[in-house]
Amino acid sequence: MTRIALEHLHKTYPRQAAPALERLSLEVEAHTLLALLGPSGSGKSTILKLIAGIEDPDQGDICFDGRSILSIPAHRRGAVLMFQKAYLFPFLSVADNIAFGLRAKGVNKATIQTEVQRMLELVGLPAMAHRRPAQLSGGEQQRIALARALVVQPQVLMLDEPFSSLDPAVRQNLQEAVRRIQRELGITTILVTHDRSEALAMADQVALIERGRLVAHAPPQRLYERPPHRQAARQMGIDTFLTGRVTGTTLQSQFGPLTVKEVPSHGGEALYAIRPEHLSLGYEPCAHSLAATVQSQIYRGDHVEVQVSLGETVLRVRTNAACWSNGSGVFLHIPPEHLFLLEEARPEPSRLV
Amino acid sequence: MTRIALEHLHKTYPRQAAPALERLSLEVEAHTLLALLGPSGSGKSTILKLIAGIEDPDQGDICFDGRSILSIPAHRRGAVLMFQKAYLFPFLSVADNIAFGLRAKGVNKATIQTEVQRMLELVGLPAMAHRRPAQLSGGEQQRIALARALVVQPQVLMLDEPFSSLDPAVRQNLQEAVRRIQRELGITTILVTHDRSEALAMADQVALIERGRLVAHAPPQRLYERPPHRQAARQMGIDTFLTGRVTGTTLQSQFGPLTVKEVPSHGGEALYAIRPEHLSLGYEPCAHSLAATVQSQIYRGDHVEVQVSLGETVLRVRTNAACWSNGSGVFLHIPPEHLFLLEEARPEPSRLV
Amino acid sequence: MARNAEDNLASGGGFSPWPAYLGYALLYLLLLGPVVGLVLYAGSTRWFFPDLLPATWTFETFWRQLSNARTQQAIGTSLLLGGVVTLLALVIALPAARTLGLERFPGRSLVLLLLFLPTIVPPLATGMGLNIIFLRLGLAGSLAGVVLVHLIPVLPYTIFALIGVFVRYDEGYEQQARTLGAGPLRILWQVTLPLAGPGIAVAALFAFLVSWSQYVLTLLIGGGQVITLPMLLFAAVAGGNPATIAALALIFAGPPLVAIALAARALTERTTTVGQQY
Amino acid sequence: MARNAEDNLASGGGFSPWPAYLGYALLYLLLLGPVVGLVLYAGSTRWFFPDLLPATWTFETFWRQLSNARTQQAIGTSLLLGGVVTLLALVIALPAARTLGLERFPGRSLVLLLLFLPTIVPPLATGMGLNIIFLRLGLAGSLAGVVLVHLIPVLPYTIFALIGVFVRYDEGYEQQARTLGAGPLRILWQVTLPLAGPGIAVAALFAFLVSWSQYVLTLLIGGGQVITLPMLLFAAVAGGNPATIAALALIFAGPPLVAIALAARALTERTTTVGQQY
Repeated sequence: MTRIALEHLHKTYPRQAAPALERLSLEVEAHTLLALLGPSGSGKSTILKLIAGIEDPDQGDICFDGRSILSIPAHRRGAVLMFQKAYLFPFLSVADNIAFGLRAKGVNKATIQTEVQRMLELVGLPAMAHRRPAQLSGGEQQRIALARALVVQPQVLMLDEPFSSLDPAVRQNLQEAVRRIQRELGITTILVTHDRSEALAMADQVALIERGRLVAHAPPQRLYERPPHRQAARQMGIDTFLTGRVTGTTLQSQFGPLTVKEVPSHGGEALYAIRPEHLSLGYEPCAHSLAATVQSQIYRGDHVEVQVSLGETVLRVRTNAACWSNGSGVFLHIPPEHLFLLEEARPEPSRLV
Repeated sequence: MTRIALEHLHKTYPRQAAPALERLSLEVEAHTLLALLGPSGSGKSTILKLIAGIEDPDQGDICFDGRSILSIPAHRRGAVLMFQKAYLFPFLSVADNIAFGLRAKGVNKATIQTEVQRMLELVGLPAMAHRRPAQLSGGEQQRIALARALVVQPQVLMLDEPFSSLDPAVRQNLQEAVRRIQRELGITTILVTHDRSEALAMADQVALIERGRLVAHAPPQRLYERPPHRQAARQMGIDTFLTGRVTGTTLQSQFGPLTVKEVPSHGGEALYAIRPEHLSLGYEPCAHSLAATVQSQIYRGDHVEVQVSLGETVLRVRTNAACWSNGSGVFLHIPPEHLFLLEEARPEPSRLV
Repeated sequence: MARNAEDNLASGGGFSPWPAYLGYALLYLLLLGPVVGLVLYAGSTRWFFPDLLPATWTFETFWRQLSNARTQQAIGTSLLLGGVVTLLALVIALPAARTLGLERFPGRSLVLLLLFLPTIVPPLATGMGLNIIFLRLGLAGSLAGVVLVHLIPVLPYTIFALIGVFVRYDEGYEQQARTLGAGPLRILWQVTLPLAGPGIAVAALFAFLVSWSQYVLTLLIGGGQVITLPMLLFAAVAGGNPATIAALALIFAGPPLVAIALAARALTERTTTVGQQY
Repeated sequence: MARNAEDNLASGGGFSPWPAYLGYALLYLLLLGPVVGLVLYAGSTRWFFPDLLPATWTFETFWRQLSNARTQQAIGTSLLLGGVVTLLALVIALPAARTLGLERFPGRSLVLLLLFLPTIVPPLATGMGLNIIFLRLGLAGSLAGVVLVHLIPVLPYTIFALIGVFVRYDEGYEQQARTLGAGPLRILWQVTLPLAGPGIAVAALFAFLVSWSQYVLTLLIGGGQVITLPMLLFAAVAGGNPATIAALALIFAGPPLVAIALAARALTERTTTVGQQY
């Protein structure tokens, strides 16, 4: 349907020192789902508000299929925003809530009725038409809000943490429903979330946002397996970084010499990272191991997270069993094939003049 | 410090049909951390309110170290409850907030000052004494609330989902802080949560609560690896259940014959379960496999969740790679050594007369 | 037992509501007792001490008053006045209350308090001054002039009642309606007004009640040309016939009771939980 | 450009606040204009048409009024009356408002509306009836009687202001204080009252203002024994000396202004965000 392009968007809220968005450019391909992932306050929601027209950017442009939409008022953009709160109108029945957008468009009554019923079936609540919003559970309310958003056949669907207030089981259920419906209808969709697993599970593309800037933008699997730089790696749950000069295939890391497979193309300091599930612990040293001390162990069901210290640094290792005693000396195995190179920390983009 | 015993607690709120708690009995050993895990509305918070004295039970008794506390007013029980909301008094400074409980006890000024500073250091915010609560972040507010609860040296500490409104990174950080401090001080602690991974990571014992009743009570690892019955297994993330008669080591399951290792002691229907990470998929059949169809795949970073259908039933399988095409026929391998026996669904406890 | 008393205290944060209820009940008795007396008086033809109730009953005085052309005209004027004042007050108060309720700006509390200044300047002083100005503007003695002067005591209470709604108002509903394709007018009629419904009902009730029982300002600005029910009542009080006073008081109490009933209905039939503080 | 206009409309949910501000400013002008006139009048010894301001100035009339023993006594009575009524109103209103604000029970809206019944029963009717009762109780002509009768118009507004606080009040703070070891009285003084502070300030302001400007009920129940400032003012108006009227009006306006300033300070110095709707 619609390809979205954000061009150098800049936005500072009144009475705020730091800009909410800083010259942010980003594209969303038609029919795909983009997840905006980042900590709270990073500017993710501002992006949605600018696209929806609830806020106006200070600078920059927003284009749908190459045409700027900034001069179109919010209610004619065909960009529907669904919030964390369902915002069902409490004085309307479920059916009238869903019909709200169609009535605004002036669709005739018969069409409205069939469309509303079709949407109720799509979101799996066919018998709820005459209920009041207050009679629904949180998950049902979000489903009705989704139906209300979809029934107007929006060009662009935006979801602002729509699942974060729900119980884990309900949340997963609704994530799957949204993903299925989005694929079926092919609506270009942007999902804002601070939950990494939600972003990975639902998105075709993930954009990492930090302090109003785009940090990385890639398909979920690529981003998770090969985050391009330290910031992205941290957001993907990595906290083991190794730096040093590489001679041949030996990295002179801060903890000692280690064998690597990937070799940097240039000389100088290189930055490596490794995922916690690729580290392992043993009582015997091996070819690629460092001496460490077990600090604590956290049982997490399908794995045990062991925190080990190397000098001052504490690292997390994901293991299968909690068979280590706290304070004991162990060897941390760092398999060379899982150590991957990161770009050097990018220079900060210069502030907007 | 204090051993807690809940004895046949029964509580129905006014204007509510269903009881919030139904003859619930539970013990918490001194110095340990018990997690109450269950969906929202299951009665977890009611248990804390009864212990704290904010609500009174309709029937039953609560004992600290064998002595009933029901006749002691809330503010003299030495049982401090920390809520999801920090409830820092907005008109007091951080130091005065922490000192609140000590002032109520009539502790002298000099002691208060040193104790407050010690607590600020314990929760890792030594320089915040003169701030106002509104100037703190959500995570900092929860830390101060924790300091305020700990400074009175409570017999019992109760935490009612204190992390659920925080960002994932802050949440993990605070979970670790609470666990460390609880172990250091040895305070008997009850943690209410609806997050399985939080309960497993933090607790010495986990109690599953559903609809006001105790469903299971065991150490985290035992509960996760060998949930005793279907309800508990579901709460531990299992959705693959197999039922049928066992002849020799062959289970005549609803999907076909399967080999099992554990054999029920009695004849009749047996109920088996298997964790999603113990199932696997292949294009070729093997000794312990069933024909299935791939429905969808969800990328979750460290694993891929594949949904496969066997007839009408949809099962989740945890695999390492998303190399299956939707709709294709595959074989679901069910290793006999991971199929474990569940107790038959327990008969419902009879309603209170 | 000691503990239960302590508990009850604490669950009310240190208050027990019963003394308050008793106090209020007493006040009501003091207040309504005389009114009941008046009603009985209005309906009695013979009522001698020490009978508890009048010996014979009649509604004659009441019906005579009600069929009196002068009374009917005063009722009409009072109703028209109350209706117009209520409508105007809502139109002025809604945007002001919205701004004061939703936005936090420096000096906001001061603005809120200054809203109440009109209620404290003695109406006689105001009224006299206004009378001169209104005479020049040709508003004195006209219904329009009386409407304007009624707005002075009415507006503060109207705005105050509506601020209560907008302080808890969530603009998200309007933003949601906008992205669903609703234009500004549709949002006003189909989102904002329904959401603010209960608060508007209370504000309208206030406006009507304050205007309905206004006497001094009506007299000063109306200059004897605009005759409302309270003026007839005052005249009757000066006349001193208790049966007439009672009959007029009864008529006077009717429309406020209807207004209260209507507002109560508007409050209870709404299933909205948004901005519902009343 | 059309779009910007539309946007402004929509961001205000269809309202633009400016007409309201203009309307309010006009009202203020109408209201304060005469007051300013009176002040000028009070201070002038010679003021002839067409001079814009008086030719010579004096505060003699004002000082004379203020040093008058009768005026001083009236000021004292009015202040005492206002203070006692305010205190009593708060003590009665706090528990009632807490219950009405925190709890949802059937018929709650009706109770809220009935609270306002006292404001609509014509004060003359009430006053006369009360007068008879109070005479029997020995309260007529006493300050105690006047205090009681002032509570009738004062309480509804006080309760209403406080309900606004308790509707948004979170009992969790009190529960938290309890589990931290605070007893009921400590909770009342160190949690509930500080949290409700801004609302209490506004409610106290209302109570004082309504009591301060009460005339009819004071006259009826006080029976000429309790002389308040509004009564002197009415007498002066009847007397017709503009300079005296103006001087008394100025004195009359002083304490309310101080009360407003105090309330504004109480509102702005609090850093609490709980239950803060004013």
